[in-house]
Amino acid sequence: MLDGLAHMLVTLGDGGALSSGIARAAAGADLIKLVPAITLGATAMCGVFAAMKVKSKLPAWFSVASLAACFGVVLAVFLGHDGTPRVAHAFDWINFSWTISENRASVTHDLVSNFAFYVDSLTLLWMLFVTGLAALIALYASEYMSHDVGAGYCRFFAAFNLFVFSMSCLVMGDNLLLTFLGWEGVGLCSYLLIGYYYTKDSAVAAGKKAFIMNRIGDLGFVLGLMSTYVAFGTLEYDRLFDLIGRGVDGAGQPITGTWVVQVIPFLFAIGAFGKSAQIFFYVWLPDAMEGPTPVSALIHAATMVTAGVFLIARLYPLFAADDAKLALSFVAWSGALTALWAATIEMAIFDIKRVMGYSTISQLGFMFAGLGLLTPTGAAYHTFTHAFFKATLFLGVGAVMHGFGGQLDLRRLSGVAWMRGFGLVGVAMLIGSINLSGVPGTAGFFSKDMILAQGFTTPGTTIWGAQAVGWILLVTAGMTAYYTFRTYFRVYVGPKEFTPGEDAHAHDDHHGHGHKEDFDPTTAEFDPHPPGAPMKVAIGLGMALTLLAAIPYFMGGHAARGEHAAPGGWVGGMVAHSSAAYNTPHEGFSFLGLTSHAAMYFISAGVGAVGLLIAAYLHGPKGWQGLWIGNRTEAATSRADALVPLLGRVVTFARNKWYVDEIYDFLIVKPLWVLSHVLYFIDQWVVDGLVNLFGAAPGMTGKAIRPTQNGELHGYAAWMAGGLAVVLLVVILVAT
Amino acid sequence: MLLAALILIPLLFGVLIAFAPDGRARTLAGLGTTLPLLLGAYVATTFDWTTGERMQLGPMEPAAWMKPLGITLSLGVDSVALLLVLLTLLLGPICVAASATAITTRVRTYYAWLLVLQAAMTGVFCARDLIVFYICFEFTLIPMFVLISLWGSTNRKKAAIKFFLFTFTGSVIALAGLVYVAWYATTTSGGKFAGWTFDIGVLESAARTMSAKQQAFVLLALMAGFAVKVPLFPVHTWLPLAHTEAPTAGSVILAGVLLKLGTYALYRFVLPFVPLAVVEYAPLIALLSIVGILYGGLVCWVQTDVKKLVAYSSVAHLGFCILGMFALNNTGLTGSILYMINHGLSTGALFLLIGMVYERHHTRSMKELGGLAKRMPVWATFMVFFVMASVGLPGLNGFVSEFLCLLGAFQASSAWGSGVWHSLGVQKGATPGDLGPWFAAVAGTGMIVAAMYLLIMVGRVVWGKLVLPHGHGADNHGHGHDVPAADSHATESTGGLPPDLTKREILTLLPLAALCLALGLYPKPVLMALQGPVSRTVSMYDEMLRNPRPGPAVEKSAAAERGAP
Amino acid sequence: MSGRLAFLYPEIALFVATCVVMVLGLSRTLKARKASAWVAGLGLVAAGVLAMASTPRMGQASCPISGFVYHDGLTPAMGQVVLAEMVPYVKVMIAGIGLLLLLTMAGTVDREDEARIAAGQAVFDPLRSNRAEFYAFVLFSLTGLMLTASADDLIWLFLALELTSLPTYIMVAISTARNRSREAAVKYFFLGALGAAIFLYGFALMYGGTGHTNLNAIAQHFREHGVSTLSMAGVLLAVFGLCFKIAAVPMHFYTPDVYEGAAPQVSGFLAFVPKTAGFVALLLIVGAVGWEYAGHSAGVTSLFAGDGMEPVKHAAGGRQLPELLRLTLWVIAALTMTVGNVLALLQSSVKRVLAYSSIAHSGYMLVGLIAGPVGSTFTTNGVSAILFYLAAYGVMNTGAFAVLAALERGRDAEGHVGEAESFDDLRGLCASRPMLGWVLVVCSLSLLGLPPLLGFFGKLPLFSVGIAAGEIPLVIVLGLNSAIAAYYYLRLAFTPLLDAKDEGSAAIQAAPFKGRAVAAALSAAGVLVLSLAGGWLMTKAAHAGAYYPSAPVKAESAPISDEPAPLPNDVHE
Amino acid sequence: MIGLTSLAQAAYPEPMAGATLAHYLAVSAIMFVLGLIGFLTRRNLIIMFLCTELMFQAAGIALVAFGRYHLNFHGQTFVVFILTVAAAEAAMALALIVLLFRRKESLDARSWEDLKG
Repeated sequence: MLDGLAHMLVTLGDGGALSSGIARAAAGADLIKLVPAITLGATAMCGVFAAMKVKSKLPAWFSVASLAACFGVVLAVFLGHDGTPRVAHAFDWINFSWTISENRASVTHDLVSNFAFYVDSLTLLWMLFVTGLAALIALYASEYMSHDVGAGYCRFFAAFNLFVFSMSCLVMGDNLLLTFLGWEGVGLCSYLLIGYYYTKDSAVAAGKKAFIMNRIGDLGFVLGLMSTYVAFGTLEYDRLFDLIGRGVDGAGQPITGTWVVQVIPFLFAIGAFGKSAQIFFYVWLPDAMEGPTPVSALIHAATMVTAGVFLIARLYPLFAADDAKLALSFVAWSGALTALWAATIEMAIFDIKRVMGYSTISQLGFMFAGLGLLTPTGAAYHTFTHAFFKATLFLGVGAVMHGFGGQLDLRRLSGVAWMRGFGLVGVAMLIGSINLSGVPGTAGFFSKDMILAQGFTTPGTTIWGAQAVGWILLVTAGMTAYYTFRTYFRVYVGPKEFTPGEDAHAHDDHHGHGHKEDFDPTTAEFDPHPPGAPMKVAIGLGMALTLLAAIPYFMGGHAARGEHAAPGGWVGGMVAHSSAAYNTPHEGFSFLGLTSHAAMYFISAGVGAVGLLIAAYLHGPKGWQGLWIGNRTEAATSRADALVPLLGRVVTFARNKWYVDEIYDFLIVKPLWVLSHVLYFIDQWVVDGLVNLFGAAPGMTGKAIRPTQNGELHGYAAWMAGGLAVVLLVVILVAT
Repeated sequence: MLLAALILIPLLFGVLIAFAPDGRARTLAGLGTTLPLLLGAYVATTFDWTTGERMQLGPMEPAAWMKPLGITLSLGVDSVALLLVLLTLLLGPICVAASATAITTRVRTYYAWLLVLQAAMTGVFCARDLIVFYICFEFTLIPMFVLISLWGSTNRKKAAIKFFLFTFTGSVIALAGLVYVAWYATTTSGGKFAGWTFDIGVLESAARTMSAKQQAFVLLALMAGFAVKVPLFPVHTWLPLAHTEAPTAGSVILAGVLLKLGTYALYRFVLPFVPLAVVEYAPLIALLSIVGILYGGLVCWVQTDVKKLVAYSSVAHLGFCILGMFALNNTGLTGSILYMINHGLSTGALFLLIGMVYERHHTRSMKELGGLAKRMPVWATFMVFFVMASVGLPGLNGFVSEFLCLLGAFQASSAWGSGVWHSLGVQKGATPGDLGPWFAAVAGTGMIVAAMYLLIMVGRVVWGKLVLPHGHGADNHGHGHDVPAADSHATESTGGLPPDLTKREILTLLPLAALCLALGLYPKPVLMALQGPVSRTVSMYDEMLRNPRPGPAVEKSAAAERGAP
Repeated sequence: MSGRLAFLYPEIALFVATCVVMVLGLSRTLKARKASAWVAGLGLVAAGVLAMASTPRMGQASCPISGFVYHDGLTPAMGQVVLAEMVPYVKVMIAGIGLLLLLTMAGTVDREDEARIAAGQAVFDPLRSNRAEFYAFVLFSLTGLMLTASADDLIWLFLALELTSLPTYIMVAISTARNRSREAAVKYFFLGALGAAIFLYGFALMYGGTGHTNLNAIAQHFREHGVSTLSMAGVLLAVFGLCFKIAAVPMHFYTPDVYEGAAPQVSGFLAFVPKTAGFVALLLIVGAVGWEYAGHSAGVTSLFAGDGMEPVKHAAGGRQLPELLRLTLWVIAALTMTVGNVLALLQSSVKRVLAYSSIAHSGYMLVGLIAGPVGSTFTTNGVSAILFYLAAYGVMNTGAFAVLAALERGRDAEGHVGEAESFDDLRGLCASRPMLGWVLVVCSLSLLGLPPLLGFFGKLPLFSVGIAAGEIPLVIVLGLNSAIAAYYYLRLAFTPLLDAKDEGSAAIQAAPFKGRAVAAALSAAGVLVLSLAGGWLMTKAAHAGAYYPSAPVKAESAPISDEPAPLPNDVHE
Repeated sequence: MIGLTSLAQAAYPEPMAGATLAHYLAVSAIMFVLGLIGFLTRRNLIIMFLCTELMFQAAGIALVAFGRYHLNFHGQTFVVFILTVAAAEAAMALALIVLLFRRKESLDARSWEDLKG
């Protein structure tokens, strides 16, 4: 255990030197311990930089280098990985055992959860895109956050690195408790990073809201974790999967049909929904857009929110062990409903960053639906592709926001792609949009299609109402296409027009000069500030990766090693060798002689195209940029405005996010607030009152007795005689 | 004899300070607390942690102090007591350092009483004799009374008297219970123990033979005394008052150690002495602690005074500790003892931080303070760190103990397949007991409530726009004016201290932060050390919980008139 | 005959000292007059030594001082045997604490005269000088107290009690020149006389019921014939009368006014001497009745069992007092504790607080009386618990009163010397007079019963004896009362320590008499020493509490028979 | 010549025959109660003191009666001592009353009531 610790300390300092080691033959799973070590080291270094009040961009470069090193390590381990899960032990954490003598035999019970890392292909799949994207976004953030270099800068990158550390613990944890450490760690980092602009009350409130909503989800996770311990006697994945594989619990009783397989998956599902902002827990994600865009890009689009998907994928054997698959049906349905729900909201709101937020929720809905419909491969692949294109979209939006002084309202921006320096952003946004809306040929198309097709192939008997889920997803796919291109046509193409955002000059009140009142946005002398080189590089890379993400679909996984090519290509292969492996049902309905998957290619493409055309018609600018059917001439208005009176109240409802926040506030927050006031009143007057009453009782009896002490000799004698009389009376009573 | 030295050194220095000139008081106090800390470290090395349950380091043949009363001056520690002693010794120098600038009037009396308090607390944990324990337990009241009533803030007199009377009444009733046990032990055992004895080991084995009804009465008496000290739900109202009125160091010691006297006394006296009654009333006490968790949490939410908020949070946190303890299984008990240590570290640090702000701005009301991160970044970092520790963020110490307590309560239930115990392979994770998943689930919501009120406090005080109280020294009155961002460098009068933390203040916080992280990331040595004493207690309970209660017909009613064993 | 006299050597020594003191008091030279105090002290020391050396003991015991081994044990003819061991312990205690009290008495009455004589304005007039008389009163009262301890006969007991209290009436009357002590004396004397009449009538009925006045004979009679209703009435009346002495509830009314009226040193004297006399007398009478009756566990019905006149019989293995006596004492004890503590909360005058606290402490000691000697060890013997508590209370209380005596304010309107009256006078005492301040803190915390100090070790045996006797509710009342007491003792202890001196009030100076401060210091030292090394005193108390219920009434050669000595010319028909 | 003891046993001459122990006790009890009531009702200090003396004598009568009943002299020895003590008290009482009278020019007990509370 000590050597593990020493090993981690050795690697702390030389993040850079390691890259030379990649070429070395993969050193097996132990290498993976470097990732948490490097990220923790980077966090510490950023702390040191903050203490030394470093004023340069050093923390940024240091973070980018260390994250790149991590990506390198993960790559090295991946290359050397032969598919069998292995455990790399760092040091013991909560690990103690005790013996209890049960009728003459002494049984040793233990609670073992160490800092150890469970490396299987699912982990590597996740770590690849987590560390990859983290390095990319760190590069982007180095410039994006450049205007508050100094304490804020170090604090940002410290939290950034801590986030990657927690994410790595979450993904690579070898036991549920370490996963939970990562779970709450990412919650903390999202709290710190959302609340980065801590002088803005809305940011602080958003951070608090995120942490508390996550904590509610975490309660589900903890209860699930504890039930697993009670049922299986262990928290470690390998012992857990071995027991589930044999279909028995800790004490050897069969678990099929018992509460073990019915209740525990539900609890974990609730935990997953809390973290991945699903049906009831999503209200914190839109507010999380208060944080700086790199944060939204990394945490609230690509990595943290996928933690829920990862958890269910990791514990898939447990979910699948239940014959009636109740939990999976629940997951499927909640995913679908969330997707639909978020999609409806996105169509109405104007803030392009929040649109991206809701679209993340919607795409996560797809992924959960995929898991629910027994295609972990589809879900994993969609997570993989979604991470890239959503990150690219966010980076693009970030560049726009950065350039136009925080302006995010799509009614005030138009033709951004044609402005000087924003060309790359325009192209990136186009590629991101076609991926998001599932235009055929793009990675997004293939991954979404796997899930949609599965909706129609998984028999309704195993997953309750699989077809209905499929239809809901199909409709949502259409709406996704519409809202994606609604923003694209309104903002990036069309006549060049812009009005800078309100914090145009102040950028941030760190500079402490220039009150907001004396700047009026209408003065035209403001010129948009195009993204600098690091942002351009990051966006370019993101764009490239999005395009490349389609290739793994065709790579055929580990066919090279002789297994039959699992469906879903490379990702399928990865999933097949991990705990999330599941033989997804293949034969579905056949449509016009094509298998369900092939048929779905055409159907989803069609739906996507319809959505695109409607968006073009309603929001597209005049001429070729609006595919010749749009007629928008200026940023503020478009044909869609004409639809508003037709739909009437629905639009206002959607625009206000169906008042879900207000409902929560009214149903939960207000009553709790009143209850605590009542409790405080009770505490002060009733509980404390009683105590003071007991305290005052002697005083009161004293005041009652005091008059007997009035100083008169005869009074005293009377009392004495009275006492005497009582005694004599009693004696006489006894005598007769 | 090492333990006796640990107690006597602070006492001697305390007396020395009382006569030393004012100027040297602080240095002597520093010496008087760091010396025992070093000695404590040495004691920790010589202590044999593997057999933690055996009483060690006491004098070989305990000297009879008052033979006719049967009081022997026997000291001894098992690993539980030693850990708590180390916590006390650690907080000693920190408090002395923390009150360097805070205390300016009657400095000598302050440090003298502080050291006497230190000695008394160490005495409590080292005592192996009932009366020596009781003497030290009571003697902690006087110094605390003096600290609160002399250096408190507004209505300190009332708070001090309420603190003293509340605890004193409780402990007198507890004394009656303890003497009853001593009487029962000597008279009913046919004088097996040569006349009266108050030795804990002897009484422990004798007390168990009491009938269920006797044990119920003794439990009631002991709970009356010790539940007041731990603030268990209905008898907690003295804590917020005492905390808001106590000086910083007083609050740190009050939260850090004095509350642990109650929980330690529960562990040392209630669990071993009256097992039948504990088994019978464990669900009730667990219920009280859960009410404490939620009630304390929600009440924290509406507080405007930061110190009162943290005080109520201590009520909530120690609810977890008691829940874990009365789960009567190994995880729960280990978690609850670890909780005592962790709570001492994290809440003690929180009070230090609040004290530092109070020294600078002389206000504790959240209306008048805000956005301090801008002026005090170092302070803000520490604040967020310790808030996260007390919220129970994994990776920090709070989580380890909170999780173990919850898990202990969760698994301690016969609901996990009743009747499954008899087969050899008992459900791996479950243990017999009367709590269960619902207890843990409701207590779990306490984790959410904890996150809520602590983050709201941090949100107002640390983050947000900079708000400072109006004039300097005006105690929590009126509103704080919103310091325009421009003049944040204005030399606001901060009680002669630099806006952010001085080196001394950082030095007081660093050891606590380091310990929080270390215990969070690597609690294994402490956990293994606790296994000795914990499994000794738990094996007794496990034996009792495991055999089916007489009267199989109705489980609960049978428990009511459980016959004498 | 020499056997009986052995009991009286201490009293004789004290009496001789008293006479010498009175004679010295009349001498013209100041030095001789001053010497009277020293002679009084010497007398007390001699009495103490003699008590320890010469008092006959039940078993073979060697005198701790001379190592002289006593001849064969005590016989009923020589003295009371029920609680024989108590006698030497009580006398030594009286001598010890009497010395402390004597120290505080310096300059109580003759301050103005001596001042005027010293200033030459007046010539010494033997008729008017009362310094020696005051000491004489003190010594007479202490002699009476010692006589009460060695009483073995109702008559002896009555005389001793009267001898103890009569001088105290006078001491109260002349203690200060102000009207208040006159008023105190009125109340004390008249109510005292009423109390005396009551317990005398009780003695009469006891004699009526048993036919004997000798305590051993009465005990023997009760053992053989049980306690008839008449004797029970007598015992109850006696107990009621003695309640006046120990200031128990129905008879406590005089205490606050008398303690406030009299000078602090005299109040200190009143707080110890009559209380000890009362408790010793109670022990003797209740000891005669014995603790071997059917336990109250037999339910209250035994209270009204039988056809009234049928005497309450001893029960084999019984451990309680007769039910009626136990209940009366129970009610008195509970009421005394509660009333004492509850009224003390409201007082603003320090002396009245200490008065009520002395009432409360009597209540605590009554718990020991009710429980009685359940076992033989210190922790299970009520009698030894009382004896130890008396010693502890004596030391603590004398300390507190000595501090008050050592302080005084400037001369008030009529030129009389003002005393330290209210709590405001005590503010900041630890700062102005550190020694006196700390003595008050130590003594009041000890009176409170805070653990490390002596008071706690006094209360602990009361707790254990109460529990051993099964009086759990009474022990709970005892516990709650010591918690209520905590409030005013805290005020008493921490006003001098914590509160700052407010400039408004008149300056408090130390009284010119060094003896009072010495007494305060000695008692504080006593409290600290006893709380650290009280073990030996506890062992002594344990022995002193030895209870010999069925001591064999040996048929002695010259029995004090109960029929009259034959008259010389008695002719039997 | 009738021996003293025979007086104790033999029947009294006719007029005294009816007086048994109960009668004497009744007289003594009545005197005791009278003294008590007198003490409570009368305001004059001297009268109050006389009432206590009355109660002392009541005890004396009871003692003598019991002595006669138990045929031993303890009762009477007790009475002798009671008388001496009563005398001592009387002397002291009068001295005290003189002292009080000189202060307050009145013998009314109600004039001494300023110590209270």
